[in-house]
Amino acid sequence: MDLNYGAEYEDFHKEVQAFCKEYQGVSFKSESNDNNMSDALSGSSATKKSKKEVTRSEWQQILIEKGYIARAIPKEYGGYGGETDIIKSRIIATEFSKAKVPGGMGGQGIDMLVPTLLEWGSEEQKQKYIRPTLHGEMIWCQGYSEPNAGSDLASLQTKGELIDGNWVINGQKIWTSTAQYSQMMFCLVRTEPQAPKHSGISFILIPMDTPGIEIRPLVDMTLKAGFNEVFFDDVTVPEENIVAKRGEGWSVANSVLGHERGSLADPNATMNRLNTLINMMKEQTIDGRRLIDIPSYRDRLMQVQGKVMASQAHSLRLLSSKINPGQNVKLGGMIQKLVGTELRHELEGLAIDVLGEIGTLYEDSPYLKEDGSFQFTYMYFLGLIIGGGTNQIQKNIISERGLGMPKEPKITEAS
Amino acid sequence: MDLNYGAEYEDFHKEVQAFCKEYQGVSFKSESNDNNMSDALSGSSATKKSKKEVTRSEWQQILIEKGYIARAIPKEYGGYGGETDIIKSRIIATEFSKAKVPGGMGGQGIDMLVPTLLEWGSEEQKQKYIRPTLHGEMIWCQGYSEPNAGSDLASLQTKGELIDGNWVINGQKIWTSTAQYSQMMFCLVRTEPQAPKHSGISFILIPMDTPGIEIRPLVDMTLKAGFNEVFFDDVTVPEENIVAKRGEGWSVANSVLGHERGSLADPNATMNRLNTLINMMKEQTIDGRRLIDIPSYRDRLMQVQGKVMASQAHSLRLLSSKINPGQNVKLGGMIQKLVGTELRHELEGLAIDVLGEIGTLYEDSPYLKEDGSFQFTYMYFLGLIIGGGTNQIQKNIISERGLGMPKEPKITEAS
Amino acid sequence: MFFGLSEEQEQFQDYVKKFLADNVTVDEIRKIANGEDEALAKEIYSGLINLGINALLVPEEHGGLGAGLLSAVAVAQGLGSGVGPIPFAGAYVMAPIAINLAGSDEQKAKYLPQIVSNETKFGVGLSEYVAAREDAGIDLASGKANGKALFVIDGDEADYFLLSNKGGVLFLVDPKDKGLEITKLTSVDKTRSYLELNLKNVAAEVLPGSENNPEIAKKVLDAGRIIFAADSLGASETMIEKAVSYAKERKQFNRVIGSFQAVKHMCAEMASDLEPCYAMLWQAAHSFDHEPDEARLQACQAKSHISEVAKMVSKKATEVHGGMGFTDLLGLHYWFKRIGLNRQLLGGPELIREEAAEIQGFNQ
Amino acid sequence: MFFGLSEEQEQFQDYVKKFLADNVTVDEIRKIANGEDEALAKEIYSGLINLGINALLVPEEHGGLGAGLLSAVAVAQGLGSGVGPIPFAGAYVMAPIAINLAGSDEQKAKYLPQIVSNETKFGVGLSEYVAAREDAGIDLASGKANGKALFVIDGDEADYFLLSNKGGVLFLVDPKDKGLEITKLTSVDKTRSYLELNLKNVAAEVLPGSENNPEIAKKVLDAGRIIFAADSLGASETMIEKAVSYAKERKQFNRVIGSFQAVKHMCAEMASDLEPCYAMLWQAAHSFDHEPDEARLQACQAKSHISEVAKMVSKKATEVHGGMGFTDLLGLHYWFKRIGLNRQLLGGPELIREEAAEIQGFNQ
Repeated sequence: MDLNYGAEYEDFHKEVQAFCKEYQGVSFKSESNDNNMSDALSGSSATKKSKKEVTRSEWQQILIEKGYIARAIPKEYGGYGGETDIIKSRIIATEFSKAKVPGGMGGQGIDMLVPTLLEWGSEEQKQKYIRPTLHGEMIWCQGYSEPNAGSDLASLQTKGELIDGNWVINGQKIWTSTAQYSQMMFCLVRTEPQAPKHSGISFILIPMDTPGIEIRPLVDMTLKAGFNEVFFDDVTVPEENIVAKRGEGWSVANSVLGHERGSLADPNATMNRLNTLINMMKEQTIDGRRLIDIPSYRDRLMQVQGKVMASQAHSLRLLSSKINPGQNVKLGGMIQKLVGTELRHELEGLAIDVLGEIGTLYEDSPYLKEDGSFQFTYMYFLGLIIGGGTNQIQKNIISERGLGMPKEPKITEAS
Repeated sequence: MDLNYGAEYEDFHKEVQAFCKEYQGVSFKSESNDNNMSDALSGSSATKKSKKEVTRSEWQQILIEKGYIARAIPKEYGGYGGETDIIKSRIIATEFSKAKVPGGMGGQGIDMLVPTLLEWGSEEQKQKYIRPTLHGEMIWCQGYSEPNAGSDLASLQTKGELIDGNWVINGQKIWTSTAQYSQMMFCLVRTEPQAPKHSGISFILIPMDTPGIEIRPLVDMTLKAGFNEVFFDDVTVPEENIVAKRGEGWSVANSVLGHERGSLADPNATMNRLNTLINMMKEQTIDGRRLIDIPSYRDRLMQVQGKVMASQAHSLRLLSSKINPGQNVKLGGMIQKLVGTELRHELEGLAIDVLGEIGTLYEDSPYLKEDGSFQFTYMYFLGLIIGGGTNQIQKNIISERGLGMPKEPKITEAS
Repeated sequence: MFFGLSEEQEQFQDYVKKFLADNVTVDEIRKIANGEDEALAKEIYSGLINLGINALLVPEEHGGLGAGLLSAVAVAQGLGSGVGPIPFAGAYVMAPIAINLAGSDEQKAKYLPQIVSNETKFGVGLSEYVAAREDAGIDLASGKANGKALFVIDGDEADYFLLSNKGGVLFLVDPKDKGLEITKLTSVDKTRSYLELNLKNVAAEVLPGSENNPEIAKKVLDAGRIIFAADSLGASETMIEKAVSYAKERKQFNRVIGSFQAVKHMCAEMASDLEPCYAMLWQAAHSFDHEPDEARLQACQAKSHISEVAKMVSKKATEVHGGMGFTDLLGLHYWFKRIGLNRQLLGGPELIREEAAEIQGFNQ
Repeated sequence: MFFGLSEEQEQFQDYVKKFLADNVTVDEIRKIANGEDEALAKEIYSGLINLGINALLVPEEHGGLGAGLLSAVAVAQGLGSGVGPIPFAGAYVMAPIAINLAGSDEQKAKYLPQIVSNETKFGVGLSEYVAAREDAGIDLASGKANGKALFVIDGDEADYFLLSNKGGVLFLVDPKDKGLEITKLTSVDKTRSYLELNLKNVAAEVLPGSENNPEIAKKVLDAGRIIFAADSLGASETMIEKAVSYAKERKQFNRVIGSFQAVKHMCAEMASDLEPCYAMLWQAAHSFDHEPDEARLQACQAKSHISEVAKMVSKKATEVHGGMGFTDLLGLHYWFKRIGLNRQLLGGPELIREEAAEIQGFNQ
């Protein structure tokens, strides 16, 4: 056991600390912030007003130049051109979080499309898409789920036909967040209707201003999480917008899906939320008694803290396994989505319970605590328990791939 | 809602009360009581020494004559010859329990075999077996489960062949309680190997002194619950020992199985155990502090109490549905085994937790509370969660028969 | 001996359920929750009032139906099962019970018939009597009330508010009093109203029977808790029904998802935990009506236990619905949120369990 | 940066596991638990001592291995995984730590080498320091100890007992002292010893460093708790492995039961809840060794959280085994009971969580 990053990282650590000191309190110019729940989800406290102002894209540029984001992405595609270094990533994340300096942009373009293109894209596609995506000039949304293809994603039916050198796409996607703000969608489309279901899918890039695309906001139980449905009516894009070969879409998509699942419940965000809860329990009262002084609340708090501490330690073990190739934590990676989303839902539910009637307040109500983020996050994480492979599907995966248990036997009839 | 039994039962109620007064403190002559855990299971307090002494069979005789047991069993078979009256049964149970007067004998002969014979037996079988069974002169054990036929009971393989007017039986049974003390076994035997699995089974009565029977005690995790394995090696019994027809054994057995499942977790027994726990939490201390004054223990106690109260009220509703034919509580009956066994296991586990290290004591240790019954019952009820149709099987039944959900699709291959 | 709802009670419940099924689909609930159609809201309200739910607990001598709490429970189950977007627990249960138990003869003669004719509606604020948050609470002195009442229920367009001080003295205030300031609170459950009252020297009309008898306020509280438990029970029942029927329809992997053991077991677990709650609830209401010594404990345990079961049901039923359960399309979340609010009203499970222990003398 | 057991630690654990796998099958455990074969018990004990587990925590200057608690955790996981029927937490962890931290130079020089040579074995009784049951507890005055110590561990054939008064003063007593009466207690877990001591004017040899420093006893307690957590973790790991492999073999309804989703999900739930416990445990031990400020909270949380997870695992794994899990044939219950005893030793989850809150200053 060695929790030090080693002497070779000391300089880097200092550099990052200096950077954070310089930019502490940085804030973004002229940007709407209508979804202040994203702070709650990521566990960070709401950003305070400050002296330094930059635009989002200036900030993105600064971070790329320092190699604090897009580190391992080649210079020719607009990245920093360094090597993947998980410890450096961790140092950056930790110091940024400590100093409350904002990180780089996220989103499905940067987190999912860029790694996908680096692995599967043609040289032209890399040249064309990666740089603007990294710099926040090209926002992407994801077109995977369909109303009838949820847990059974591979049964998706959105159809793509190659007609005169163009893909003509018809069908419907759901759970597409940021569709309204996106320039592009990466989309799974059934192009080989005769093939077995997993090998009939292609991965196609679609400009969102293509005629025939209709975006309808999909209201969800939080009333504010911002998903959409996207409808395609003879949407026509050039043949070269396919990534990899026809029918390889399932493999392309799966190469980065794992990453998404793990990131749904970051243990550090959970720890931050726990701390928010603890502070609130010290401040709020019932009949003049602090919430934290009520033993049954406190006992539940301690139970949740135990789970959060276990999760945090576990994430260190996973980090370690990435740096130390001999360390096998295969099962440990598989459980992250299941355990993390359930824990977060439990934590937010505890916060609601200790707040009592106050905990039921929402939207712009007076007496709202933490912007009503406990209710929002409680529901949002129920959504995450369901989304990204329901936790029932996760248990299948854990038992089959993690524990080597047999798959469900094939069935003779659909009932 | 009317919780009174009605005027017509007042006389009967008084009669029972008078009887209980007369026999309060009755105890049994010269009988070994090596399994004092049965009190803990049934939730009754250990019997104290007393003035009135009768033998078990005298007591049985008294109760039958009063119609307090074997009430609806015809006189010619040794019963009381009255009519089934659920309210009278309830009055008897309640008053006996209040006055701590012992009930009649139980066991698989009286509880399962007698009702089975009444429904399926030939006149000769009824004449021959019911009276001695009711009077405790003929003890029965049950031969259903086999090592390879647990949840899938119908796959049992103990073989019976009709040779020269005799059933020749070979195979093995497991979970046979009281096998050592029994004169007879009622047994499920595969007699029609060609038939589909549910229709190849017969219900056969086997004298336990037949040559070829070997009984081996089966030690379980409690070390004292008293199950056995029974082996058959060319065990030969007359052809007429079959109940109903060849191949009808599955139906015969199922007609009383439901009864057994419900009785595994009597809510009144659970309530008695809760009260035992509450008293103990008022008496026992940690650092001089009563256990019940420790808020996190108390909160768990209140949670369990809520469940116990719900169970008790529910059993009244079920009783009511038996008296009032219009009242449909089908689902309500199906859940009893699942809910009752889990609740009891939880309750006993709570008792262990509040006792801390004391709660881990067992057998004849000093400082044992309630004869170590919390540990015994905690484990025994884990056994009941598994036995009599595991709680996983129960959930299948509830979802399929109670909620009308589809069965598992048929499988093409055994994996 | 009969343990359960009587035929009349079941019928009453069926009327409520049928009315809601016929008139209050998810689309209507959504409109009302969003405040988009006040006319519709009023129509639904009148429709339910026409069934007589307001008159249930008013004694016959004052023109009411003279029914017991069990009948109100039957109705509340129905309202919960269809997320009935109307006042009930406060306006038509707690208020008439309070006035009947603690009102002077004049007050009874004045207010109870007005409840029956629905001329007068009562908002009810007993939260601070249970557990004061945000230092709220009301002082009562020389006929004047000062302070703050939070989480007042059924208060939209109320003609009076029924409030309590910390000692359980119940009193009425008039919304038109100049010293009374009303602020709307927004909860996750927008099917019911939720208010804050600020009182400065507001004239208080005390219900005299409550002045030296703290048992009255407790009794009113018991009734409210039992009704919220009933509402959550009804909502849970519907969520399970919806989950089961969705699971029988929805196909994934070439099978209806209801044929997967994981889904079946989730449904079986919900049903098994909910099933005993009916009897528990009815027994609590029956005790409220007929066995006062046992009513308080049963009310506490019913509220806390059913709240826990309902929370579990609200989660699992949503999970069975998959992504659809998370959307607003099916509107399942209205039930989810109804259960969420009921859970906290008049005390969350931990607080109520502590009261249950107190009632039994467990915490010295 | 490396988070986990080192190669040496894993190797050490593997030796322990292999030794137990080779020498301590369920039949052997049963014999030992039933007290039927003392020679066998001694053989196993010597075998494990020969691996050096006794010398782990003794500093090198006293002839030991000078390892940290994390190494002891590695061993304890191994012992738990094979229900190793030998003393460990008390005799070879808590005792050497106590002596090393609080002993005088003479005491260290005397006792620590004797631990390494296994000439001297320590039973340990700190239960009353944690939470006194049955009015037990020891008074210490003028070098004499009076009172009662319950649930003393590792005490069979002990050469000394390490005890504490309520103030955390640690001291040694000699079993041969006339004032000392030893009674055997029987727990469900018969793989380890469990004693009661009654002391009347027993000569007490105080470890002087503990006299004015209550932190020492706490530190010893932390170590014990971490070790019991490790034992339960190891036992849970084995129970899951056994459940998974049983489910892959056992057929019912023409399928291996491990192909039923209900069984698969039970296994997945066990594995998912247990998996993060490894890191939690190792971090607690690492903090014990290197980050004392964080160690107490982590020790408390590891003990209580892992106890809860292990309880769940012990139930579900038994259920997966069906009737066989309930029998003595497979002996699964030895693991079940091991987990059951560990849960209560040195404080059950509720008590320890309350301590965790205290450490953080949450309960004023």
